[in-house]
Amino acid sequence: QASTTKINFTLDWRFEGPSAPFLMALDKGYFLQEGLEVTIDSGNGSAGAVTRVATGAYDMGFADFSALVEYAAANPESGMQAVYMLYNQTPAAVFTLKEFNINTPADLVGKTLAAPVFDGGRKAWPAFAANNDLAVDSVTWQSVDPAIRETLLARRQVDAITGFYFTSLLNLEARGVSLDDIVVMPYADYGVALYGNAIIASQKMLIENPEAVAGFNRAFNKALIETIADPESAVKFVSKRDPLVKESLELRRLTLALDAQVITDETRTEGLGVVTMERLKRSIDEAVSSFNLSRTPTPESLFNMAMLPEKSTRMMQN
Amino acid sequence: MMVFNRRKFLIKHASWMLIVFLLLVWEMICVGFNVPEYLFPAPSSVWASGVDRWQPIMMHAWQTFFTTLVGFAIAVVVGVVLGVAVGTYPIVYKAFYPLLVGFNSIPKVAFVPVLVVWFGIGTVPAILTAFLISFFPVLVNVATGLATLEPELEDVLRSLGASKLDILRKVGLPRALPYFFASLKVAITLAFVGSVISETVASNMGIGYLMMAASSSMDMALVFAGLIVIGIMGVVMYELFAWTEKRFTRWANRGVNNTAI
Amino acid sequence: MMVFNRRKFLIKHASWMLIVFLLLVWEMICVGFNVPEYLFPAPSSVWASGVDRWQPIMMHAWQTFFTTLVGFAIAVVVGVVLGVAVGTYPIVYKAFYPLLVGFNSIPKVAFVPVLVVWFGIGTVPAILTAFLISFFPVLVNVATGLATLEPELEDVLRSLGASKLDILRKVGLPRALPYFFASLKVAITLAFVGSVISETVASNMGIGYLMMAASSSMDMALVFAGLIVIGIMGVVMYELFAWTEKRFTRWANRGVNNTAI
Amino acid sequence: MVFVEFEDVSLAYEEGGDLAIKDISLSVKQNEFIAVVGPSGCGKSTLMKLVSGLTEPTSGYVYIDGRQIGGPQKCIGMAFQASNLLPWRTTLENVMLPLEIVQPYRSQLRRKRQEFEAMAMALLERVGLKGWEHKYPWELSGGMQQRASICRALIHKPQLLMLDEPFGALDAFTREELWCMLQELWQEQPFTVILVTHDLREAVFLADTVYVMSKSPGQILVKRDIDIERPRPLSVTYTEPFAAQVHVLREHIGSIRQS
Amino acid sequence: MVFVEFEDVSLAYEEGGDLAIKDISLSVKQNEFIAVVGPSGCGKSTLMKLVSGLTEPTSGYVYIDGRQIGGPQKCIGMAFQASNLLPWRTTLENVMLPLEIVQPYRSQLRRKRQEFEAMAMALLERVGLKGWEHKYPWELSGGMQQRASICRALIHKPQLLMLDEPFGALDAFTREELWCMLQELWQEQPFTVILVTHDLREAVFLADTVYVMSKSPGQILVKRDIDIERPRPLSVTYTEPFAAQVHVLREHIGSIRQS
Ligand SMILES: Nc1ncnc2c1ncn2[C@@H]1O[C@H](COP(=O)(O)OP(=O)(O)OP(=O)(O)O)[C@@H](O)[C@H]1O
Ligand SMILES: Nc1ncnc2c1ncn2[C@@H]1O[C@H](COP(=O)(O)OP(=O)(O)OP(=O)(O)O)[C@@H](O)[C@H]1O
Ligand SMILES: [Mg+2]
Ligand SMILES: [Mg+2]
Repeated sequence: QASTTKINFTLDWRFEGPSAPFLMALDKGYFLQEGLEVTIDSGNGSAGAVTRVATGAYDMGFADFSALVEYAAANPESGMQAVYMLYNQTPAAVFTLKEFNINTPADLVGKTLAAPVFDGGRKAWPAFAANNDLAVDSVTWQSVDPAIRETLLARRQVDAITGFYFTSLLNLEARGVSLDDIVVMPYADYGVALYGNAIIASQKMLIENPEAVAGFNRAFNKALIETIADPESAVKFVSKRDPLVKESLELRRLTLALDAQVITDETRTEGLGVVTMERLKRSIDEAVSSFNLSRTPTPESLFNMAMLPEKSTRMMQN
Repeated sequence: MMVFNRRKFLIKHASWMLIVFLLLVWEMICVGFNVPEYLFPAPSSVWASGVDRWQPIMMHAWQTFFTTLVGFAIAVVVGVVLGVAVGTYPIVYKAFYPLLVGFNSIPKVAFVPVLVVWFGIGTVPAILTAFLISFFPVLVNVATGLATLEPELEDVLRSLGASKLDILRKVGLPRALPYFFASLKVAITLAFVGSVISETVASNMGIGYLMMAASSSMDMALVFAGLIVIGIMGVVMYELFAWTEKRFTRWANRGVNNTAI
Repeated sequence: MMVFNRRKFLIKHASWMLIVFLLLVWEMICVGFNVPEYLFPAPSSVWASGVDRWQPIMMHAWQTFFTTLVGFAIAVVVGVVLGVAVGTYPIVYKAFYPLLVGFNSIPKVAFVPVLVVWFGIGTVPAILTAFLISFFPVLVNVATGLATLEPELEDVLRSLGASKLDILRKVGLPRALPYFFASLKVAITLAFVGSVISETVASNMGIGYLMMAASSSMDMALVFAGLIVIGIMGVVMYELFAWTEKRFTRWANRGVNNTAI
Repeated sequence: MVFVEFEDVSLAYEEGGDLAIKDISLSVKQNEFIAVVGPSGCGKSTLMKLVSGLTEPTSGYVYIDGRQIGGPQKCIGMAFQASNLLPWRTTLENVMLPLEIVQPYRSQLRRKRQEFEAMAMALLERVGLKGWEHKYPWELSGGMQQRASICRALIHKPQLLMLDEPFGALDAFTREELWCMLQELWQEQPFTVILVTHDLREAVFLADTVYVMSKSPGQILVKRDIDIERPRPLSVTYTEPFAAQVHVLREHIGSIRQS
Repeated sequence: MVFVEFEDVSLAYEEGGDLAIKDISLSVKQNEFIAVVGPSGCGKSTLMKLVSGLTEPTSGYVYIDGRQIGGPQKCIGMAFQASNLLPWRTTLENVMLPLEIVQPYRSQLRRKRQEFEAMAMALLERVGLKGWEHKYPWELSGGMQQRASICRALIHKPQLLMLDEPFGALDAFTREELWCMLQELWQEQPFTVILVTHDLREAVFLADTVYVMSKSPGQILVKRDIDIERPRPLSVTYTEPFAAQVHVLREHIGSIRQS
């Protein structure tokens, strides 16, 4: 190989099941085959990942698309773009317990919900409320660290929580709540159009070395297809990178994420990683109104279709 | 005479001038290097944001100030009592000191979830965190102050047949006062850190909450305004201690130029 | 004679016995009140988890230990230098002290993202955080130690025509040693806290990362094992200081029962 | 009526180290005024510490008022060789210190603070410190500190007064004035006094009995009764018998140095 | 050849407060040995601090070797009234302190440490502290501390030696021995000495000139030349002219007290 391009990549969170395709692509040398020398670091939330890429500390990253929207609204000239939409739907969801008799969004009125202020679900609550004819201020929010919201629900100290589907479900389970007792209202199932996490790339990268970004996507896409085909072996790359993780748990997390966020009707027909401009626009509009943003970025400025691999390579074998 | 006065003037106003100078440098760096606002906002935009959100900032600041003071007060009492025990009884020293050091090497933020589960979200965990984080410096300094007491001074009281408690009250504690005041300066800053951290983890109130909320909407200017309000509260408390210290430890600071302390 | 020896024995082993006792109480509370493991695991399960993950824990612990020591070393140097400046020059005292107190009231974790942008995630931000959080106690205590220097001792050197630097080296610093050692005990614990906190925010390594990873895989026993490893490292460092202190400040501790310090 | 009794007392500061004093036996009667003289470093201050219970003998026994000493005593006033004033207290507060500790003053302090303060002021005036009551110790000259420390030893009218070179930093005239003051106090209301001094005239003028100690390790070499009748006016110091007593003591100490 | 000169020097410790010393003018010739006597608290120690540049006069000027003093001096050895030994150094290390500060010793210290240590040991032996070199100051008796502090003042052979009641805590014999030692050193290799003392015999025995100070605020009342020829053996203290000198000084001080 003539020369390799260095890419610093930051995840949105720690090494967990859903990071399997990234780590697999790294470990199996898919990135190298594209002439990329990639380093992958764990992250500290989507907002942090966006900031890291925006400041140039990282070239590319994995972050909630809504965080990108919010960032772009405040910094129109940043030129950062999403290049591969991994989570076709937002993983945000409302969790509550059967015993509370909350079965529809309408039942949430007057209840207390716990979530960190930066939680995707909490921030997108206005969209959820609008889609379900609730007043935005019809619930009371309790601000807590991610680490304790499930504890509070498990100990019945709050009525409901919002959180990422695959994280909170597993956390609740680990706190001794059986799956049968949990009521989940995924935002996506209740009319929210928001996209989930995407691979983002800095303006510098996109202008100076678009080929590297495309190569990254190709390598990642290849790994993702393999991950969907065989999650059990994919998750091994996570435990290899971080011996601390519990493989069985991460496998469940991965399959939950794949089943709910990655494999959707849209990706089955359009292929992985892609967005539809119409829904993207709705997604952005929802984000803008939920987050109370002053500008509405155009869909084209935020998602770069040109970096996606061939559609045929992005189709899942059934 | 002229020179003398100018020096005095300098010393008196050094603090303000330095702050203004630093703010200018900060502003210049931000503007000059085009540092993006979401990373490190310039003082001007922090100021604008602070003025803009004056009311909520004050409310949150008041909450933080209150929790910090309560936690700090508990920390001072507990720190002095434990410090006296450690500095006086060898067995307590040997038994507890290593444990306390170990305990204090642990980030207190790890205990916040447990505190929240026991005491609910809000003020109590913040108070307890402020306490847990700030009692240790007081303890260490009081214990050291007592342990380094000159035996000659102790003998003065012992020769009068004074009880251990009397010795503590009449020589031990007065002698340890400079140590104590030094520790207060450290402890109050830690108490602020403790309550803010606890608020970021679980609270709907306080500067910690404000900062989390602001940073979740990427309003870094507001985050920094919060930080600066904390800093100002720290300075206010410090000035209070400095004033008290000046009154109570004049004997220990007699060597220093009057203007110094 | 028998009684005397028993007392000595007690003092010598008090530390261990207390630890064992506390562990027993903790275990009993956990078992007795049926405290759920995800909230507060019992020592037995912490131990099991620690033994189970011995290797990764050691690796991460080593990383944290290293970053902490580097940060702490920088903090000691900077703390002593600034402490000397603050304790010696009234103008520095007036100008910088309030600012430093204000700065230290701010949770250092707020700066980690900025550090990450400049230095990437990993070791450097952790070292810097450990440094930022732990230099202040050193500074305050050294400054206080110098400011409370007895003018009589200073006069001994001044009468020899010694320079300011000589006075500092020959009386100022030796006299401030007890203060300095007291501050080391506080600073090392803070340095551990600093590096762990930075690791939880931005690192793929270290006990802080381990704790975050463990808590996101809901392995609270491992989180606590991490905490305990930190505590143990804190105690080890403390023992080191205690030993050094014993050698260097015997003169100051001459009043205390030999067994004490 | 023996008040203080030493029975074969030895003391080594370090376990197994050199003895500071060795096999000292002496007894002081109630209200007796004794003086201890001896070369520098012979163990006089150590002897004082033993009487006041600040240190324990390595071997032998010390009795006060018939009871063996097991720690600091309550009936003692002591002026240390270094004046040891507490630097955070003014001179007056330093002198008042024993009243805050020792019964019965302690429990009366609240009610009678005015009265006690007047007492302390009067005492300070007597030693020539009027006007310095509210100064801190480090604002006093060496001799002034010493005088303040004497006041602190006297204020609570102790049964046993111990003075360790109390007049060393004073000029001859102030010193003689204080001799007379001490003698007056002692005669008004007798108490037991142990005085350590290097000034043989001081010892002879004030004491009933003078003990001469040997070089380190300190032992009692000579016990000499001073039979000059009381009250002794200052003029007695110029008389022949007085000079003779001083001379004898001087000879004794001189011979110690030769050996 | 005037070495130290005071020109109308006054000093108040507090701005606008009482004067500690007032309008003092005196001059000390090179290699002169002067003694200052006066009642306790009259400002003798203050005078010493002014000479050594530790405090600045409120008004007036102090010159050393023709230059006005603007801070601590480099050619001075000083024994303080309280011995002020550094508690973290052993006796030997305390005595060596000036060699670590003062040139030319300072730059030779590395090479000649052995030699300098031997020098310090020899000096300590001369004042009777052989065997105590490695003890800490708080393990010494009061008189031993004082002797160590004298050694510290002498070790670097200063041009100007200042002694503030250096022999106050010593017994008569040790004291006289040290008088002789000091006189010998001074005659071997002359230097200027300012001695503060309460012992008039000491002043007359050692000094060329004795200054008598008044009560606070201290002024120079009397300057008296002692014309006893040198070297003065100890036996001179029993001679008539010596006693006469002492007597005259005593009269002077006595009359101060009356006033
Ligand atoms: N704290 C101590 N630790 C060790 N040794 C000590 C201590 N105090 C005194 N000594 C030693 O004990 C001996 C007697 O000391 P002491 O102070 O009783 O002498 P002294 O008769 O009072 O002398 P001086 O007249 O000089 O005051 C000395 O050799 C001294 O070095
Ligand atoms: N640091 C100080 N602050 C304020 N006043 C002081 C200070 N030092 C000395 N004085 C005052 O100055 C005067 C002279 O004190 P100085 O120590 O010079 O007396 P002295 O002649 O040495 O007495 P002594 O023979 O008792 O040692 C005294 O009245 C004393 O109270
Ligand atoms: Mg003595
Ligand atoms: Mg004096």
